[in-house]
Amino acid sequence: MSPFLAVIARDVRLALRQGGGSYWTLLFFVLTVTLFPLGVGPDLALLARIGPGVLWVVALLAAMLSLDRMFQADYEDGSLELLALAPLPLELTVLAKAAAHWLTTGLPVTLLAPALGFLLAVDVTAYPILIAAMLLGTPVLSLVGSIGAALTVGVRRGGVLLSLLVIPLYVPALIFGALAVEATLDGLSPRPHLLLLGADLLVALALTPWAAAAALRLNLE
Amino acid sequence: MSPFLAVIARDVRLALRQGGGSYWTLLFFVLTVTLFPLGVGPDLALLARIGPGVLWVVALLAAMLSLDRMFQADYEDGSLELLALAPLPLELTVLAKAAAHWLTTGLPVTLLAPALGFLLAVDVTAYPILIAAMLLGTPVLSLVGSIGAALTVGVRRGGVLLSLLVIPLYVPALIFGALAVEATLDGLSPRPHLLLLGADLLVALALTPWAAAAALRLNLE
Amino acid sequence: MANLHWLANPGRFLRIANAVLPYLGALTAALLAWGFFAGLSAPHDATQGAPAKIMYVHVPSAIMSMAIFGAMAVASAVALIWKHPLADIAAKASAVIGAGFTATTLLSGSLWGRPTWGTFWVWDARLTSELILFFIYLGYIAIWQAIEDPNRAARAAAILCLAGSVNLPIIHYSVEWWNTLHQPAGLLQGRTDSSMAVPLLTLLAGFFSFYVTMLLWRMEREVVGRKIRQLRLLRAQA
Amino acid sequence: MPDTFAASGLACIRGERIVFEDLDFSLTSGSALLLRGPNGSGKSSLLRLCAAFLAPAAGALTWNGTPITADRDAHRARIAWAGHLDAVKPAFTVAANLAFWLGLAPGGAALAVDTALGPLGLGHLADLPAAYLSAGQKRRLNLSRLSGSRAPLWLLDEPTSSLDDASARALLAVINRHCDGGGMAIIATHQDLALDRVATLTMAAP
Amino acid sequence: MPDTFAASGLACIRGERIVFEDLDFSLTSGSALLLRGPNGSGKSSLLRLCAAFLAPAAGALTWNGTPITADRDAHRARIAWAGHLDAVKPAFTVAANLAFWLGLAPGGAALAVDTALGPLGLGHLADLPAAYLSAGQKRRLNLSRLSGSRAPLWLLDEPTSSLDDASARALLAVINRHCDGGGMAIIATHQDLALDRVATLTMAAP
Ligand code: HEM
Ligand SMILES: Nc1ncnc2c1ncn2[C@@H]1O[C@H](COP(=O)(O)OP(=O)(O)OP(=O)(O)O)[C@@H](O)[C@H]1O
Ligand SMILES: Nc1ncnc2c1ncn2[C@@H]1O[C@H](COP(=O)(O)OP(=O)(O)OP(=O)(O)O)[C@@H](O)[C@H]1O
Ligand SMILES: [Mg+2]
Ligand SMILES: [Mg+2]
Repeated sequence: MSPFLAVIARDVRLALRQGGGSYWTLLFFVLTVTLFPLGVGPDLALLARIGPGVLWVVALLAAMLSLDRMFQADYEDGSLELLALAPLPLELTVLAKAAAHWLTTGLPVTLLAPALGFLLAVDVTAYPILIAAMLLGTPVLSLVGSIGAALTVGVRRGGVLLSLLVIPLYVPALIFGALAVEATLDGLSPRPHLLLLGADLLVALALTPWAAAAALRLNLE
Repeated sequence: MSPFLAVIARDVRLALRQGGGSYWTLLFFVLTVTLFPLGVGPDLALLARIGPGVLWVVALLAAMLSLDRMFQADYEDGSLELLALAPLPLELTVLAKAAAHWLTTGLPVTLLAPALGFLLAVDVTAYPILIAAMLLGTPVLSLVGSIGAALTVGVRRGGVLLSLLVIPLYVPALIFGALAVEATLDGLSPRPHLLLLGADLLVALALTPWAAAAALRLNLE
Repeated sequence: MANLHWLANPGRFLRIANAVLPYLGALTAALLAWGFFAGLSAPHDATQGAPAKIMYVHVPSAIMSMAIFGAMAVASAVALIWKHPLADIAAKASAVIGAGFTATTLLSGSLWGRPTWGTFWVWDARLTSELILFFIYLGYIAIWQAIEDPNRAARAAAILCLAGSVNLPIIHYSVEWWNTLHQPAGLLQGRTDSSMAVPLLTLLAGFFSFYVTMLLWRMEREVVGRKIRQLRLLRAQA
Repeated sequence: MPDTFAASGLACIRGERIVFEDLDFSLTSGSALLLRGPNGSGKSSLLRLCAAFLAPAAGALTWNGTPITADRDAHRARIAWAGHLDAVKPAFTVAANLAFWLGLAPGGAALAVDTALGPLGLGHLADLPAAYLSAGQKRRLNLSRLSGSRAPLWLLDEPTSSLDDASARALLAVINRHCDGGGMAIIATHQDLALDRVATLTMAAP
Repeated sequence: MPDTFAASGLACIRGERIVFEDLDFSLTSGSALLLRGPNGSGKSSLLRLCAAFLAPAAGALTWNGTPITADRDAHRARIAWAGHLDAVKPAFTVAANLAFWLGLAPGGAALAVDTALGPLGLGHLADLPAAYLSAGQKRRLNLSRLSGSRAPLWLLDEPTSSLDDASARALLAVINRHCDGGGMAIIATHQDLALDRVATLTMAAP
């Protein structure tokens, strides 16, 4: 197995084994979404209107909740030093870890989105675009989040700081993602929003590994 | 200073220093609330209707995001062993730590709730009940959360089952809390919901320290 | 030993800053005084009346709030690439000032919004993006506080600043994708009457000069503060 | 009257495997017990049994003849613990770290923070953030708690690891003083510790 | 032709304080360098400099005369690192832990997992979850990576801490074998390590 794949496989296996890390995320996603009918009341028209937005916000929060898993444990047990010395460039290691994070949060959340959209009475016609938007947007959450996770890796339990750093960087993905679904529901074309999401993803892919690797290096001093 | 207060003071100071002063916690609430208009769209009438539900979700999040701070760091650096051997009974230590957790999450979100309600255009008449419900409900989140935090400290085996145990315990507080505010907005009496919240808090106060302390002892073996 | 001491260069900076600061302060005061006087004594806007005077605070501070972040991004890049010790001090010292201007923009805009739009706050693209800018400033300030060692904090903050600056144009141009209540840009395209434009531009210069004054003053304090800190640490070690 | 801490027929199971069986020892006030043996022979596990973190699979630990499980609160008050981990919060200064633990100590601290930092030579680091400490300095900070402790039974897990020679000697002096004052200590170690009154228990690999 | 790893005029600043200045050493293939000195004298910091985690405040480290910063990738490939922390994931088995690191090793692993577990006597624990390991066993698991490494420069921080005598001897044998094969090692330690060809660098307290 190539080192890149080995890192992905290791992180995915760790997420699945340790205290059900990724199940927490999914449970959180389901719970928070189902909370809205309880908190907002059973008005289906209302739920349908807020549905796409709620799904996006909760997906974002779910990704953020699990971000500190990305580097913190490796930092604290000394694995990060070894990863930084491994022949695999640290930028690729970051990419592999972001991929593992996405596989255990963004992907399951995307797959679950239609089911939860159903609970929120979101119109079925919007599902293909919802899934497409999430497939483009959730990797951005993992990639951009890797910068925040890397910056706060030396700060023990920097959860609040991490979210403070990351939320502003998440805003474009959130806006375009939600707008794509809304446009579809309003009978407009979601294309421009999806293209912008795609551009966001490309920028994130190109830049975040460098930024996160630089942040990790400075925390290894 | 009594040992009980000393533990509270230490945990509060740690929360304030490590990865976030208290004002960062406040910022986190504002940021998270901001996400909802971004996702759902700028319609104020719509926001006003989902406002109370959103505020409760944020309170839950604040509690969940910082739960692992309660015991995990102390477990990993060996402090938990010393706390377990200290003359203060472990049940009281748990209570002190839950109190510190509430002081740094539940209390600030409660105090900020009116300001956040303002951003979401929630009707001003609901604020007193919103605050009352949050003062009753957020301690439950910290107390019940302490069981989850204690059970998952260092345990890699049954994480899924354990979180499944805790989440249903959260739901009553969230439902009654949101219903109390909704009732007020609909011109009904919030009293039954507040009473139920109070009962929930009493039960949590009476039971959770024992459960969490037992769970911690199990993890010190 | 001499080249070990990174304060060697900042020492020269201290001398220069000390010499320049009084003049800058005077310039700032003059520009602001004249600008506000001219702005307030100009005739009221025909449609908006007296509240439109808020413009003289709102518009320059809005422009400064964005310009300062741009300056911080440049300083961060310089600090990362050329490791110039003053660059990260400049970025750090700018952040609080920029956050102040952003807060001023938000507040003055809210006050202005009440008479014109009938509400203090709407989730409009321009307003929201300014709010996000405020959050980015706060995150930047927060990371400086979270990391104890100033050399590491500087680099972490610089990375964050550059990442945040990629985000800024996206937020800013979202005005075009999201419907907005807010005024479109017009000031700098010469569509504004000169009775308003002249005081506005003067105030903009005044705000800018205020920024430079505050920046130098804060940088001075930072340099001195670091020196004291270092001496204290040296004593702790001895 | 001297106290006695004793084990009889002790057995320990960890991770479903028997670590040791039929272990006996007896320790009286004023002396120390060194636990020696290869890695995995159960030294740390025995210390955890002594602190009642773990329950024995068979046998019992007694204090003056009474099983320690009879009065857990009393037993807890007897113990000063220094494990593998240093219980140091990087965000606090050296002095603040120590002050918290001394403030929690059974029956109040025997020493002020400044005095407690002295024996292991940390006085000059008092105001430094603990994040700046080297491995050995961190360990010394953890061990400094001991000189401020009134607890009669000290349980130490490889206390000299990461310590330089001078600090290791200082630690031995602290332990000797504790034993001279009628205390006892159980110390897991891989090094030869030259203590005044000491017995050695060598554990076999499982 | 033997390689040379050397430092000249090295200075290190950490937490805004000078840890050491004007440090020189030179190491050639086939020999080891022991770093000795009191706690806080900068042994671990020097190792971090050698691994290029830290940048020197002055001076330079060179490999055959070329500064190590000239080609960071090449330098990374030269290093095998074993720090204070064991880089062991409790959720994985002993074998799985080792397999991951060997799989990442520069130029592929020199040894299979089973073979690499041998020298430090962990073979019989291969299928145990690492959560069950004792302190010394964890450390041995981390050190087992070394016998499977082709890297010429080993950087070890207190490798014998928590090791029992037999394991410490086994580790010394592994290091000697590495040096015999033309490798070099820099080892921070507080103990006397009886290696075959060794120089000692004693660092002063700052
Ligand atoms: C909280 C509310 C507000 C915020 C956050 C805000 C924010 C901003 C920002 C960021 C700019 C700079 C735009 C740029 O240069 O690209 C700006 C400019 C401006 N704002 Fe506001 N604004 C608010 C409310 C208002 C209101 C209520 C009015 C008047 C009805 C107003 C009128 C203007 C004008 C005239 C400009 C100058 C546009 C130009 O010519 O460049 N703003 N505002
Ligand atoms: N992360 C850090 N940040 C700031 N200062 C540090 C850091 N780590 C160590 N120091 C300081 O650098 C100096 C040298 O520390 P170092 O860890 O290199 O010592 P050492 O020789 O390895 O000591 P030990 O024998 O205790 O392991 C110490 O004074 C320490 O306070
Ligand atoms: N948390 C645990 N869960 C299950 N088994 C454990 C645990 N900790 C240790 N063990 C097992 O118990 C046995 C004894 O471990 P212990 O830590 O007591 O050894 P030790 O004598 O302290 O060794 P060392 O010298 O390496 O510190 C070992 O075989 C180990 O695998
Ligand atoms: Mg042990
Ligand atoms: Mg060291």
